[in-house]
Amino acid sequence: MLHSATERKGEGVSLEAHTASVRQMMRACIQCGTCSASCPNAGAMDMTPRRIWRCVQMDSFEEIFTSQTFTLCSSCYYCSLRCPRGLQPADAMAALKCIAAARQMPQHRSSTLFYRYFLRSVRRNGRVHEMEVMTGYFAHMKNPLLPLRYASLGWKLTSKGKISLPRPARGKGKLDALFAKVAQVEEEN
Amino acid sequence: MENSNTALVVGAGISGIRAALDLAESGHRVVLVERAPHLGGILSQLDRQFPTNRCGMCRMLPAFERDAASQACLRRGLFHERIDIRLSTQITALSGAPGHMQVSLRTAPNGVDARRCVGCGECAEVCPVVVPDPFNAGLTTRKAIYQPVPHDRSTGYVIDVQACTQCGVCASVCPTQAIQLAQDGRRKFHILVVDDELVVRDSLKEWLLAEGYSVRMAASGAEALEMLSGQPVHLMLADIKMPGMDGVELLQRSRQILPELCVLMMTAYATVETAVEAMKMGALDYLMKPFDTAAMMDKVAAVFQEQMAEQDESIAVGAVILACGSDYFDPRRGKNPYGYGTCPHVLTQLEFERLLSGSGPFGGALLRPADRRPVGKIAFLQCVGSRDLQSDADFCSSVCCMIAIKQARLARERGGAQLAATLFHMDLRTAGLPYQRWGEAACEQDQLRLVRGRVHSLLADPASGDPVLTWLGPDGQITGETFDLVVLAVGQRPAQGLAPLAEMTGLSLNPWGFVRTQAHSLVRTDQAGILVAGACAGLKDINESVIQASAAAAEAGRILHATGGTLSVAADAARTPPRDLSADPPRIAVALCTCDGALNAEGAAAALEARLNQDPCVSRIVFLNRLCTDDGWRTLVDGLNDPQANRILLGACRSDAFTPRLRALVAENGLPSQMVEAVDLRIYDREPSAASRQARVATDLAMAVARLKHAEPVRPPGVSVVQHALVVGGGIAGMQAALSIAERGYLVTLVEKQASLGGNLHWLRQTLDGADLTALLADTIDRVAHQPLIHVHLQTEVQSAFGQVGHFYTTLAPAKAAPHILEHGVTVLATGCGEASTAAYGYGTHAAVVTQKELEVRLADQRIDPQQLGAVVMILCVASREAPRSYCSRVCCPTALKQALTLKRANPATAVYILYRDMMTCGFSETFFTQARREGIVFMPYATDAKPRVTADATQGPCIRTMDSILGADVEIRVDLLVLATGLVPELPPELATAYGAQLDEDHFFRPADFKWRPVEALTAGVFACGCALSPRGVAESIATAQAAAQKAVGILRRPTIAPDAVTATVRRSLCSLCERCIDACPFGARALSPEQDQVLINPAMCQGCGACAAACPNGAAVVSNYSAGQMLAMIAEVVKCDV
Amino acid sequence: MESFEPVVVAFVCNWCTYTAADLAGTSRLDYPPNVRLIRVMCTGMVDPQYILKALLEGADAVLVSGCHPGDCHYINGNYKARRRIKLLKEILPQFGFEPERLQLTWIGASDGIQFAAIMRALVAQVTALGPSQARSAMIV
Amino acid sequence: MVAAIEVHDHDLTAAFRTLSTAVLTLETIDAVFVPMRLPCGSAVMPTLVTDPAHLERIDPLAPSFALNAAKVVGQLTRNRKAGIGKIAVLLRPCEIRAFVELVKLNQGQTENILIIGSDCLGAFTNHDYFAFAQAKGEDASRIFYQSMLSGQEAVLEGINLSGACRACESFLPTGADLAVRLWGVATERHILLEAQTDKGAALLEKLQLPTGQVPSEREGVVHALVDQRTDYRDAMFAATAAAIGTLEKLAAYLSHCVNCYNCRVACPVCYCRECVFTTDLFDHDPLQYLSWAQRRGAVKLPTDTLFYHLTRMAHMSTACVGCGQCSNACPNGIDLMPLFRLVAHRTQGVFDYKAGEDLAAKPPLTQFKEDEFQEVVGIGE
Repeated sequence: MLHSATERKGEGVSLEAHTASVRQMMRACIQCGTCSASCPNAGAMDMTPRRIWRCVQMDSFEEIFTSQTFTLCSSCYYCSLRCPRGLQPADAMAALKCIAAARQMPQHRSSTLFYRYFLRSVRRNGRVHEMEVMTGYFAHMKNPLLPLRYASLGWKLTSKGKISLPRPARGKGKLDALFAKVAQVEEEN
Repeated sequence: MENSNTALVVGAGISGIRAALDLAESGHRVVLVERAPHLGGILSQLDRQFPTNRCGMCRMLPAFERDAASQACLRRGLFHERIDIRLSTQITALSGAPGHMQVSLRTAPNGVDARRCVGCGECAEVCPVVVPDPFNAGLTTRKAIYQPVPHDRSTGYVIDVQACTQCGVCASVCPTQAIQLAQDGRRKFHILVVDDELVVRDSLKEWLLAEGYSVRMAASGAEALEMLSGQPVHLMLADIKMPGMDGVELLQRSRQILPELCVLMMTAYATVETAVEAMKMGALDYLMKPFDTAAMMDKVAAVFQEQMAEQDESIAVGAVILACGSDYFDPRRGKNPYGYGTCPHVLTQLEFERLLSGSGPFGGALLRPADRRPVGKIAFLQCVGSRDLQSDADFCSSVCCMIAIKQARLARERGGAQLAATLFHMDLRTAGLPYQRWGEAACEQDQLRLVRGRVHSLLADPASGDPVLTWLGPDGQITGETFDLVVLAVGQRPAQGLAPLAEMTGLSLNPWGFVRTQAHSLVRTDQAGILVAGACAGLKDINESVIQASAAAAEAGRILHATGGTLSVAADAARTPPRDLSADPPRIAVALCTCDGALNAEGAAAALEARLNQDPCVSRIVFLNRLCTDDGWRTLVDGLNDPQANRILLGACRSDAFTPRLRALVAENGLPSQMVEAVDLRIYDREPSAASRQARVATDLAMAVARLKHAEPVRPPGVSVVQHALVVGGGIAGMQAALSIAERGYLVTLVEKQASLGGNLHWLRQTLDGADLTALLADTIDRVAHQPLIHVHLQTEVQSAFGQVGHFYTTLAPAKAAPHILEHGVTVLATGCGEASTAAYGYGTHAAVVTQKELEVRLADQRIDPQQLGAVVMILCVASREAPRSYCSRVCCPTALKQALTLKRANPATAVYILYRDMMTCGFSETFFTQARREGIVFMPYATDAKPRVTADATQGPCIRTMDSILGADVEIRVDLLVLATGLVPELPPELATAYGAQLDEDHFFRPADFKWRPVEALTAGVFACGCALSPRGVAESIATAQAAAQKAVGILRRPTIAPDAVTATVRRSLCSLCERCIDACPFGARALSPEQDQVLINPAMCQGCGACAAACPNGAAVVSNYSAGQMLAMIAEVVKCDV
Repeated sequence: MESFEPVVVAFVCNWCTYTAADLAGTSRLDYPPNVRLIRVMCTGMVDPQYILKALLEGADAVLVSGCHPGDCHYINGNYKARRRIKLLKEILPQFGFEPERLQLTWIGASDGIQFAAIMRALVAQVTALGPSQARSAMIV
Repeated sequence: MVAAIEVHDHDLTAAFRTLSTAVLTLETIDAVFVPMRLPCGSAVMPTLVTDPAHLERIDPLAPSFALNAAKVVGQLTRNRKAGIGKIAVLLRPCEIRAFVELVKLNQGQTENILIIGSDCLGAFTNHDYFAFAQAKGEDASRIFYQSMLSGQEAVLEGINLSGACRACESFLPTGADLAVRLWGVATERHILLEAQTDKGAALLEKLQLPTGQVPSEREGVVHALVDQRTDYRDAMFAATAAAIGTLEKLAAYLSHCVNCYNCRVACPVCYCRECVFTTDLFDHDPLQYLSWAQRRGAVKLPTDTLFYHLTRMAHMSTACVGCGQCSNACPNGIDLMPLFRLVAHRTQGVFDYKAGEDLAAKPPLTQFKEDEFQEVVGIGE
C-alpha cells in the first residue's frame, strides 16, 4: 500500500513534536469565534473550530483528535479571510489532518483512507473519479455494511448522471509532476 | 535673550483648546491654529459624553479670571484675551530651538470676510451647490457656503473651495458685501496654453475661461517664449509633443527666463515617461490626454490656491504643542465584512452620534437614515479596524467600548423601553474609574445586552434589507439575528497630515504612525520644544486628553519660563485702575451701528432714538456705520469720548465679536467691565415685519439700558495669593508636581511621611514597555534635590489645615520636631495608592499565593526563580470591578502581561495562565497582549458568577479550578505560583481632603470637579490632586496628572492677587440675617461664615457667579453683580412692557 | 376682537438653552416673537420673585429653561430651579393662574429644533388661554 | 417617663408655678422664660425670670397670644458665642414649631435651652382677649381653662378661640424636651409631665416628682379634638380657596392692605433682618409709577401689594406654623391666617414637609434630588 510521505514521517515522532506547528499557528487565537461562525461546515462539526484552538492552547490534542471537526474542513478559507488576528485556521486544520494521517490514528482511519483514495484517483486520472474512489475506499475499509451507508447518496448521484463508469482517463499522468513536487516538499520539511 | 512668551498650539480640538487655555491662564500668550474652519474638533459633533450621558464641555473654561475668556457654551466659539485663534490655518515650516522657534503659518482664504459676515445666511439660501455636510457625518447636506458648526456664529460663513463653482450668486445677495469670491482673483490669474493643435487650445480655453481664469494661447514653443517675456503668466500648460521646440525644451528655456514659473505638462499616454522626466526638470505635474476635465481643473485650482494664497506668516514662539487629533479607520477599506457603504443600515459611531443629536438629521429622533423607519434593535460591533492584525491595527482604540455604551444608553433614552441594544465585544474596556459602574448601569437600567464574541460579517435580509448578523456565542451556539441598525466602532488612525508634519519637524512616529513620546512622558517627543497632546499620540477619552493637554501646557510653560519668557502680569497691572463711580448717577452713552442702513429701515432709527431718550439716564446716542471696519470703530471711540458717561451700550451685528475690543476700550476709559453692554441688532433679521423686528431690537436695547442703569459700580477687593505651593506626598506624582511648579519659579514645600521620596517606585522596576523605573526614580530624586525652590520635609505629616485658595494654613508635624504652620496659596494632594489587601483565593494560607506586588519584589530580589516554576496562574480583578470596589485599577492587566512575559522569557517551559474578566490593554499596550499570546501564555476568561476556585495544601502547590466556557468544563491547573491582581486602593485620608475643602468619592479617591473636564482639581478652588490619589493609573499617566495639577496650580500662583470678575457674588451685610442658606447653596464653597461668626464672607476667586446664593437669599442680602435683583426686576419690567 | 398676542418671558440659562436659542436663530428656525428671552447665568439664580414680578407685570406666561440634569455648568443649579418651580406651581394656580402660565424645560445646547418647537407650542398654549388676569389688574 | 404635679383647688396655674419654680431652683438652670401677667394690667407677655419670687404672676394658660415667642427665644439663643446660660422656656406648640424653623435658619440655637411645651388650650384674638380680661379680671385664665378642659362649649361671653386656634390640629407640643399634658388628664388632681427627649428625661429626674400615668382616655379626647379642628380647618380652606380663586379675588381679599408689613413683623418665621420690600429695591423711580398707571389706566398705590404677599408665600409658606399672628397683627383686620395656612398646607404637602415638626428635616428649598418632580419639566405638548 502506498503511503504518502506525511504518513511515513509519522512513524516514531512524538505527538508533541507533531503538533508544534499547529501550536505555533494558533497560539495567538483570541477565541472570538469568527472562524466558527464563518464556517459553512460548522453545522456538521462535533466541536467548534474555536474549541479546537482552545484545545491547541491548552495542549489537549487528544481531545482534538477525538473530534472529527478538522476532517470536515473543506478549506474554503473563510476563517482565514476573516480572522482578526491574521491567523490561518484553515492551514491549521490541514495540518491537523496531516498529523492524523501521519500518526495513522485509528479513529481517523476512515477519513485518512478516503483522502488517500481520493488523491490516488486524482493522480491517476487528472480528476476525481467517484466510482474509483469509493471502490478503493470500501475495499480498504473491509466493512461490508459501509457501502450501504452511501447507497442512497450513490443512487441519487448516479441517477443524475453525476457518477460515471470508469472511462479511459484522459488526464492520466498529467498531475504526476505536481504530486512528485508535493512529495518532495513534504520530504524536505 | 527674552523669548516671545508665546506658545503655538496646533489643533483646536479639545486637547488643543485645553492646552491653549491652560497656557493663557498661566499668563502666556498662545497662537492656536486649526486646519478646519471651526474649533472643537470631534467634540463639536458629540453632544453628550460618557460616563454621564451629559455634556460638561463649558466646564473647561477658566474658573479664575473668567472675564478674560468667553462665558458661553464652547460650541458657540471661544475667546480668550491671550489666545490668538487662527482657523483654516496650517503650519508650513518650523525651525529653531526651544524658546526661540520660528513657525510659518498659512491661512487658506475662504472667501468671506469674517469681520463683515453677520451670519444672516442669505448666501447659503441662494447657493446652488449641495454637498454632504461633514458636521452631520454626511447624513445631511449643506451648501458650498456654510457655517461650519451651526452653533458657532463667531466663525461666520465660509466657502468650501472644493465644492464652490464660483457662480457668484452668494456675493450678490450678501447684505454686508462680506463675500469676496476668488473669481476676481482668478481673472487676474493668467494661464498660458501651449499646444500645436488648435482644437486642444480651444477646448482648454473654453474650460479655463468658464472657471474664471484669464487664458492666453500659443501654438508653438517659440510663440510661448515670446509671450512669457511680455505679460505676466502664472501658469503654463505645455504640450510635450510639438513640432520644432518640444514641451521639454520649452520648459527648460522658459524656466531660464522665469525660474518660478509653474508648468503643467500635457501628455498623451505614449509620452508619459517624458512627462515624468519633465517633472524632474521642474514641471509641477502632468495632465494626461484625453483630459479628465474635473481632475484637470482641480490641479489648476490647486496651483491657483498655492500661488494666490496670502504669504505665509512667520511668527516667533517658544514652544509648540501638537494636538492635531486622529482620523478614523475607513470601514470600506479592505474586506469590508460589515458591508459599510453597501448596506445602508450600517453606520459608524460618528454617524450614529449625529443621528442622536438634536442638531442631527432628524432633530434627535431615532430613525434609520435610509428609510426613516424607527429603530428598535441596534447592534454595536466593536473593534472595526482596531485589535485587527488584518488591518494593521495591533492596538486598541481605547474609547470605542465606552462610546458604544454611551450610545446604547442614549439610544434607549431616545427610543424608550422597546429599544434593544446589543454590544458585541471581546473585552469590554471600561478602564476609567467611573466607567465600570456606568457600564453595569447600562446593562441593569437600560437592558444593554453584552455578547462576548465577534460577528464575522453582515448580510442583508433579502426581503427587508435589514442587516442579519451571525455569531458564535460563548456557549458554542451559532446565533443569527436581524437588526434594524448596525453601528461600527471604527478604530483610530493617524491624522491625515501627521506624517508630513512629522517629516517637517523631525518627529518620530510609532509603528502605527502616531507620535512617539519619550519614556515616562505622555507629552514629550524626541524633538525638544515640541510637545504632543491628545489623539495624535493615540486616541484617548476626554479625561485623559484633558490631563495630557494640561501636562503639555505645563511642559510648554516650563520651556517658555526657562528660556526667559515673561508673564503678562505686568500688562495686567499697567491697566488704568477703574474710576470710582460710586457717587455718580448712571449716565449711559449709546452707540448703534446702522449696518449700512439696515437698522434704519423705515425710519426705525429715529423711533429707536426717541424710545431710548425716554430714559433720562441715557446721556447720548451715537449712530455710526460699519463698526466692523476700522473707520467705524474710530467713530465709536470718538463718539463715546464723553467724560460724563459712565456706562456704555453698544448695539451692532454679532455683538459677541466686538466684546473683546469693547472691553479693552472700556478698560482704557477706566470703567469697570460691568459698565458695558453689547446688544446684537441683527439676530432678528428673519422677523416677518420690520415693525416686529424693530420692536425686538428696542426691547433688547431697553433691557440693556435697564441693566446698565442698575449696575453696581463697586467691585469687591481681590483675593491675595501666597505664591507658594504645598505638595502632600513624595511619590513620583508628588515629586513631579513639585518640580513642575518650581520650574515655573514658585516655591514649593513637598511633604512626605516616609523617610525617603519615591513611594511605589521603590519596588517597581520597569514598565510593560520596558522603560526603566529605577533610573527614573533616581533621576527624579536628584532633580528634586537640586531644585532650590523645593523644600522637602521627610517623615512629616499634615496635622491640620484650614483656609481657602490663595491662603491656606497647614500645620506640618515632623516626626522628630515640633509642628509648625506653613502658609501657602494652593495645595496638591499626591498621596498615592497601595495594593489592596485580600483574603481571597487562599492568600495568606499558602506561600505560593502572592500578589502582583509581591511577585515584582520577589523577582527583583530573586526569592522567586523562574527556572523553578512549572506552572503559574494569574487571577485578575480580585475583588475589583465588582461591588464594593466597582472600578478597574487599570494597572493590573499590563502588570500581569509584564510579569507573564518576564516569566515566560526567563523560562519558556513555564506554563502561564491568565484568568481574566476583560483584558484592559487599552491603546498601544494591546500589542503586548498579542505578544503574550504568541509566546504561549494562555488567557482564560472567567465570569463573576463562576470565579476560579483555589485549593491549597501545604505539600503540593495550589490547585486552581476554573470554568472554561469554550471547553464547557472545569479546567484544573496545579501551579507553583498563584499571582493575584488585587488592584489599587487610595491612601488619601478623608480628613486631609476635607481640611482643604476637597471631597472624596465613593471609592475614597479624590473627587474631581468634573471627571472629564476638570480632572485634577476639586470643585473647591485651589486644591488639586495627582497620581493615584485621583484614580488608579500607571507611572507615565501619574506624571502627566502631576504636570497637569502643577499647571493648574501655576494658573493661581502666577499673580499676587486674583481680581474678582464682573459676575461675582457679594453680601449686603446690613441686610444679612446670617441664615447661611447661601453658604449651603454655593456649589463651589465660596461662601463661609467669618471666624467671628458675625458675617458671611465670599472668596471672590472661588465664586463662579452662578447666583445660587442670590436665589436662596430671601431679602437680597446675597447679590450677584450684573445680575442683581434691581437689574433683573428692571429688565423684567422692560420686556413685559414692550409690545410685540 | 383684536387678535391676542401673548407676552412670554423666558428666563434662559447662559450655557445650554441660550445656545439652543441662538442655534435656532442661526439655523433659521422661526419661533414666535412673543417670547422674550432674559439670559441668566443659571436657572438656579432665578429667584421666585422674578417669576412673580413678570406675571404681575402682565406677562402671559413665564418659562424657565436650562440645562438638562447633569449638564449644569454650576453642577446643580437646575435642580434647585426645579424645586422653586414646583413651589410656585403649587401657589399660583390657587389664584387662578393656569398651570401653563409657568413652565420649566430643559433644552440642551444642540436642541435648536426643540427650542423653536417648544416656543411655538408654548405660545400656542398661552394664546389659547387668553390674556393673563394680571394684565389689567389695578392692584399689583 | 411620666411625672405628676398635684393640682389643688383646681388651680392649674399654680401647678405650672410649682413646675417653673422647681425648674428655676435647679442649679443647672439660670432662668426660666414663661408667659406672665404684667403687673400693670391684663396683658400676658413672655418674660425672662431669674428670681422665683416673680413667678407669682405666671399665667401660661391665659387665652392670650400677644405674640409668637419663638422670635424672642431666637434672640435669646442665637448668639453663637458663649451663651447667656441655661434657660428653660415654656412655649405653646406653635411657638416651638416656629422656633424649630428658626433654628434651621440659624436664627436660634437649641443647645442652651430646655423647651417645656404644654398641651395648648388655644387663645383668643388679641382684641377678644382684651375684652375678656376686662370682663373677667383676675379670674379670666381660670374660667378659660376650666371651660376648655371640661369640654364645654368654648365660647365664653360670645367670644370664641381665634380662627388659627380653632383650625389648629397640632395643639400637642411636639419638639419639646418636656411636655405638659392637660388634655384628657384628670387636671382636677394633677397635671402630667412627659419627657420627650433625653434632655427632658434628665430634667424630670432631677425634679424628683411623683410618677404619674397618662390615662387611657386621653387618646380619645385628643383624637376627637383633632377631628373637630381638622373639620374646621378644611371648611376654612374651602371657604378661603373660593375667596381667592382669581387674582381679582385675591386683590379683593387683600384690598385693605396698606403695605405696613406688620404681618411679616408678627410672623415668627419671617426672619429677615430687613424685608426685601422695605429695601432700596422697591424705591421705584417716579417714572416707574407713571409707566404702570399708563399701561393699566390706573394703579393703586402703594404698589407691590400682591407682589409682597405672593413673595412672602414663596419665601415662607413652607415654614408657616399656622400660629395666626399675621391676622392678629393686621391693623386693617385682613384675615391673613386662612390664606397663608391654605397656601402652606399645599406647599408643605408637595415637599412632604411639616414646618417645625422635625429639627432634622431640611427645609424644602435647601435640598434637591436628581430625579424628582419630573412632572414640572416640559410644557406638556
